[in-house]
Amino acid sequence: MTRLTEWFSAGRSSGKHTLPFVVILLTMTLLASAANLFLPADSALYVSTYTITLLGKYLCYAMLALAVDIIWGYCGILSLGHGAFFALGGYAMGMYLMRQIGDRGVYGNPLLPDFMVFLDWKELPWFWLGMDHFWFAMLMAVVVPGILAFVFGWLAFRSRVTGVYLSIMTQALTYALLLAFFRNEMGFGGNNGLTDFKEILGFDLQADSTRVSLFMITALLLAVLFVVSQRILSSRFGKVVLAIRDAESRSRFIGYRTDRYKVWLFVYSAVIAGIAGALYVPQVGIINPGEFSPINSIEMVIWVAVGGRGTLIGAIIGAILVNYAKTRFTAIMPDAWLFALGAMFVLVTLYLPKGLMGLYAQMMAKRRPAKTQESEA
Amino acid sequence: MRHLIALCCCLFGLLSFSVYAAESSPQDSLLTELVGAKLKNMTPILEKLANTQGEAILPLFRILLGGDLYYIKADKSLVGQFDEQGNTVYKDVFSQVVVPNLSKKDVKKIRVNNTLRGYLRNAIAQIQLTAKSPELRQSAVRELLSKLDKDTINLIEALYPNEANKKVKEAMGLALSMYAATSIDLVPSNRLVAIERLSTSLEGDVRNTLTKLMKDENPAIVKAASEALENIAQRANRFAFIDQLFFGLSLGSVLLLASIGLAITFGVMGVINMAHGEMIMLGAYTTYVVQLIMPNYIDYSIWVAIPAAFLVSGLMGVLIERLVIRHLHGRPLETLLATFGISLILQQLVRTIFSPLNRQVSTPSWMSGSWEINPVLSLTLNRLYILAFALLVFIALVIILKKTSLGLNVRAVSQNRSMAKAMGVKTNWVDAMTFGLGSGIAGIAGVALSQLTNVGPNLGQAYIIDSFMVVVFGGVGNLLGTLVAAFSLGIATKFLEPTTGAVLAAIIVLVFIILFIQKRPKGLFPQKGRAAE
Amino acid sequence: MSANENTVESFRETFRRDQVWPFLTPAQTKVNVDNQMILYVEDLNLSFDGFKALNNLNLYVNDGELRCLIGANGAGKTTLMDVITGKTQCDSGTVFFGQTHNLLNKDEAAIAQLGIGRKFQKPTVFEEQSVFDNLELSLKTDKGVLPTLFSRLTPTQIDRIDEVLKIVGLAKHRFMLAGALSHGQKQWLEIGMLLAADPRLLLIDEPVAGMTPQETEKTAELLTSLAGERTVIVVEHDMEFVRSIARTVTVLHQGSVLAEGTMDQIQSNRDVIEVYLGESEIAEGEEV
Amino acid sequence: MKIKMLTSAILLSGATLMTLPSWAADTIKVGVLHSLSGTMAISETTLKDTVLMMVEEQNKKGGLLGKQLEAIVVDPASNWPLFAEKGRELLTQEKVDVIFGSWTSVSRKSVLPVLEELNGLMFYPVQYEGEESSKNVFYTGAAPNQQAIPAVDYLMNDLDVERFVLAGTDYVYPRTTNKILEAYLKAKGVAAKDIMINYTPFGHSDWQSIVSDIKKFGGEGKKTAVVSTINGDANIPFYKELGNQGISSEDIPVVAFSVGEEELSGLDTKPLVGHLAAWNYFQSVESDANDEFIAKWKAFTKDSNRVTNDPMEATYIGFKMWANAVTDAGTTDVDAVEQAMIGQETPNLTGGIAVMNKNHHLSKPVLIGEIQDDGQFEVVWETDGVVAGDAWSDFLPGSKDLISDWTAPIKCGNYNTKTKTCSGQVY
Repeated sequence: MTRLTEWFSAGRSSGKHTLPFVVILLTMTLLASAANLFLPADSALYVSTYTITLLGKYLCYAMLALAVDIIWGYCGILSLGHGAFFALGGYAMGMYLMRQIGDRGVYGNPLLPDFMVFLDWKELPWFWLGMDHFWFAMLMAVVVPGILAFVFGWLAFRSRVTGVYLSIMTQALTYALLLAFFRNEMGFGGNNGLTDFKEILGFDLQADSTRVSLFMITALLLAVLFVVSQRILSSRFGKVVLAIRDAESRSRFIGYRTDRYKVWLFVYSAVIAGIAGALYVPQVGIINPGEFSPINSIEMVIWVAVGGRGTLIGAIIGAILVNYAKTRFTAIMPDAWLFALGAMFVLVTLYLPKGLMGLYAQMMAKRRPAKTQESEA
Repeated sequence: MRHLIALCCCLFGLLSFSVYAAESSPQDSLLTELVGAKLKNMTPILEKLANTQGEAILPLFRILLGGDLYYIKADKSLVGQFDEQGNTVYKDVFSQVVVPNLSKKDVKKIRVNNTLRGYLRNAIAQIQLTAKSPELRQSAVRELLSKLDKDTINLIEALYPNEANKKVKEAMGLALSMYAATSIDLVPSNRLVAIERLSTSLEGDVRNTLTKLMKDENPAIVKAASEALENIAQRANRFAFIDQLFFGLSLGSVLLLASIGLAITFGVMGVINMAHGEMIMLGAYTTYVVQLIMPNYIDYSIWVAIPAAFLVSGLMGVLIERLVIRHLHGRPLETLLATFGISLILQQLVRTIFSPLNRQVSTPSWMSGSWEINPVLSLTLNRLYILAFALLVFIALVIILKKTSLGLNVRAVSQNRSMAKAMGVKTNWVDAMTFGLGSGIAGIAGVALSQLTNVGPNLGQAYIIDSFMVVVFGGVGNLLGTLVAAFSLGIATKFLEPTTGAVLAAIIVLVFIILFIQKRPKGLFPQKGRAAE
Repeated sequence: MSANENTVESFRETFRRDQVWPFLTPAQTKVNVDNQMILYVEDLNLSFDGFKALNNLNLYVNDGELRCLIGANGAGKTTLMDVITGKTQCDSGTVFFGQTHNLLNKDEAAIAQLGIGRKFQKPTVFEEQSVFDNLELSLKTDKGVLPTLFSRLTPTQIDRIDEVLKIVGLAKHRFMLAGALSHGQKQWLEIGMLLAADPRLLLIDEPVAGMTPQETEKTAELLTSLAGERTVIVVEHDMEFVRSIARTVTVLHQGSVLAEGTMDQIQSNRDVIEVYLGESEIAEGEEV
Repeated sequence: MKIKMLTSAILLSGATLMTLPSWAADTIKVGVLHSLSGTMAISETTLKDTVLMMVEEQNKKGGLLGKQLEAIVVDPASNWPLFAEKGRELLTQEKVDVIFGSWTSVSRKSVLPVLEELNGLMFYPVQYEGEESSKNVFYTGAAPNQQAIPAVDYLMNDLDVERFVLAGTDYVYPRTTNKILEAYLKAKGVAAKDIMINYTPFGHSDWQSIVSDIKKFGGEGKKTAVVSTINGDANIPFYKELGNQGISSEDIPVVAFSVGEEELSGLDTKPLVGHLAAWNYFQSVESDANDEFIAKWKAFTKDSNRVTNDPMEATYIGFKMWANAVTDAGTTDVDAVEQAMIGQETPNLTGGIAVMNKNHHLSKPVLIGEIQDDGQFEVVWETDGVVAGDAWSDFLPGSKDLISDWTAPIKCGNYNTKTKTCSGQVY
């Protein structure tokens, strides 16, 4: 047990919260799932499937925030295009789910998805091949964002595009992809994207049990990725990454090829975003080019900023809080939401540069000296 | 034949008509018929009117063509609606005398549709063949080119020898040649001469005539026609190239306007202003408000809107700088996020104040239409003006930065802040002014863009990514780079578009820039030296 | 038949079990100093927008030497260091480290891994990390991505860090965030980071700027003790300091070497007096 | 540590609380699923108000089945996945009896699986590309054969148009409509070289090259028309460019399927005058029902300049029919109402009778109007009677053999008349 705690909390100061956080996250997940599956619908503690799906969506966003934080909070690379990796992962999953429909589409065509029949396509484009195998689609969900991140990162980091330039380039990247996926000729369903999914691995997507399972898998994967990321970032690799963030040229002068570190971290982050996207799609039931829109990518950054960048827990909490607020706000005052979101951007950057976690750390720091004084007295 | 009669009337009875029209009794019955008629039955009535009235009916036709013909409900008499200094007035169609005390409720519109408009234009053209102004005569001949019948040709033939104006005569000659070339009963040699003459014209109707001749039975005619077509196509292609170049320059000027303010705030100050697009939007809305305040002087509104937009956006810029950006100095990524928040707030603000609907910004009359150089090449005036305007703004900005003390201070601060501060430059003041200047110029860009696109809350969003691309591509901190980048991207897009389509062209240009920046991270014209690090 | 054999042969050659592929062999890090010379800088030229920062510069440094570089602002001292460490590309010329390593075709990381350490004018340490972590990162280890990911501190490495901590006098502050150190302590930490990397050649840019006289003295002591085993090149404006440590001094002027020799020789050199020592206010200004 | 636990706990319990079902069961709940923010808010807010007006009016008449109606409005914020989420919220949390909602095809496609899973009922009031018929959706807007095909007929027969430019925004509605039109035109003997197809992205504003191409295409001697499925924002720059390049509505008329009174209101209509639009309703149509509707609308919005448009009429018809069907069925139960809906007849606003067919589509008249300078339309042509909406186009190879019939014994949205099978939906 001590070894376990040790493993979780290796090294860094934020590490000591890892185990409790994971325990809370998984417990909550289990409780919510059980409340949905085993309690009667009229029980006061019943958690509706709607809520489960909503929570599942939040957790996907949390995973995405984790990805953004790894690259921004720890390495100082502000990516305004993480939505692209998320969406690509989502499309891979969407393509698999689309193939699962088989001949149950409206045209009953066993070979082609509906939108292709609709646009009079004769055969499946090459990039759809293999997508009817779950393992292959999932491989693509991580490989495609990974490769894109690798190529982009390799080009950008090697030629030392940094700071705001890089941010703008990532934004251009996701914008270019947005335009591309809008095109119907691309073979991804154009503006409508992919939808009307029926089942995943043979399980009915509309069944409560499937939804709960997806939710639980999301929570579990989030926990795993969280712990693994925490480990990676507290290894010497993580120290190098921090060193790059704070003084990149210094790191180079002591012999680290910083571009390689950045590329691999970028790829890792993109892969996490891809996984988040792949989990997102079966839960919300649609993937379309809107996910590539630059605004979405910027919104992700604000989740991390609100929660506190440079702390993985902060990113997760930020994503969940902001999205919960969004759900509530847009229901009560749809017009006020954009004001609130805008103000959040300004206020957090001005007054809370370290986010809620920074605030929490400050509060703890204040309380501690007070305590020690008390004990001395 | 009836047209001929009508025109003979015009020719020989010009003087008598004014008297005749003033008396205005015989056509009254026809005019009353017009009031009650259904759209389908109106053409014959108009034909009768044209035949009996000749040129005297022109005012009525013109008003009807413009959709401004009304009748007074009480007595069914016809009036035209005119706009005099913002007031709607109704005048008698023929005498141009204002009919007093009429309001919108007392009159009802006489509707027209496309069929009628087509007829009217043709009829007006026929009548106008004898108009006093040579321009009118020329446009009348050109209008008639597409519908040459025996009557028209006879008329033109009759007018041709006495025509004094060279251009009109040329156009008439063209009409006659077109007719000659297609007349099968003519001797082939005459037809060949006619075709020869046609080959020098770029008129679309000429091309269509020649294309029809390709099916002629006489092989010599077919050969001549195909040669003429070839000739025309070659010349037309040259002009098409110029046309495309102009499209590119025009797009480039829009990009230049949108990005030039950013070139200052981003390039000189190093501030990433994601709310830049909203500064453009504010400028566009200022134009809207200015037009709202002075609805009767739309033609002059632009001149008021330009300084107003500069002030509004500039002040907003100063405000943003003082309240937010100042506190984030040296933290470009944070500035990016904060200004993005500001852009959301500004968008929503505009949505709350002006509604999410697009607003109407009218185009001043001097900016509408196009400058027709020849039948295949015409440059639209609004884009021409905007191109000139963009260059003007650019030059003004260069002068401000190079020649004024503000410019000197700005350059000093951008090169070495602490040194400038030590030298007594009020860096705070310079920052605010620079940001205000950049924002103000974005506001001016908004005035220009309001003439081209929708004025709505999302206006700025549409340009922000493009403007960043232009500035980064041109090289940050280099105004000339921005100019070159804007025009080269504009032209590249427009030359790609015909083969790839608009979307793919945009994607190709974006990907090109992304790759280019990897190769040359500092853009086309990088700043060199240690200061740039 | 013979073609086949050839193929098989070349296949065997490619997959010989007693050798690894060339690209897998560790980079040649041995520095050939048979001629007693560790750094050869020849005919170096570099201009920024027409300004000649380096102008046919030639410089040779012996192995184990302690060399001081002096010169007015814009003389090219820092630029020279930038070229040697790979930060700046030069227009023409050659820079060799030992007899075999051409530094001009290597990037900063490769040059650092060869054993060239650099300290900047402005102390740059990893402010958000502890003093100990700063030194750990600088250790002479395999700095590839994967080895770093799975690396663990060995007892020898910890000992080495402790040793360096003692040398630079930061043993008490080992778990303090580097950002919380004083200016002088940061200078020391940076020197410590150089030591931890165990380099052959140290390039040190203005090590005593902002230090108290005692600290300056201590630094002088350290630098002289380092020479011999390692080669040290120091850029400094503080003439007293230079005098206290230097054996050989090179004077740069307008991007090329103006004079070279002992401090006394330099001080009596007429050219130098004319362009440098004559202008007394020069030493005051700090390069930007 | 404690604080964090607390926040997490609050968070999750908060999430649980917000979904507490509402108890009040003595009203009939009408869900409104239209975007109130984001890009589609411009169009959709009007429809939300229309539903609210209808609900208010119905309540004044005493409600339905002795109960009052209660409108539940949510905002899917022009975000397509949110349509599914909010749809689920309406059906499971609010337990609404019917939903009026969606504008874009993608939003309908997004919410559709939720409707089918939870057996909800939705009325979709916008013209669309067809190729769909769900048991849970009633389509009160026009199918392609109720808008596009009559418009092209008009161009060919009345204006003698021989060449066609099919210009559209690149998304599914224009794609499908143009596919159908292309097949239809070819069937009518129009040569492939006389059809030019062009797609542009959403919000396209630089129309120079395309308009110049259209000008060239139209200047080759044959009467040319543009059939525009250009969406929303891109329209004004398009018409402006047409005007500036000297193309008038007599030379090359443009007939649009997405430009209505709402889009024209408050705009400089000068460059648009004379161009055409095809709809099933125009505000300018003179009928008593329409006058009454317009008056009510202006009173409800307290704005005498507010205009009405085709999707509003579709919402109006849909609501009336639903109210009648509920009364006929005596319950709001979805299956009962669905069956009662079929065959419902209700007066439309243009003086005719709208009929709900077996395929969940309406029979409607088709009108073609010319844009006037006051932003209204002058009807220049209309079909003799009503045209029945066709869910599956006869001009697409994939759907030629498909029909939709929700009455026994077929009870299928996509029934293949050749293989006699029902693909896709199985109930």
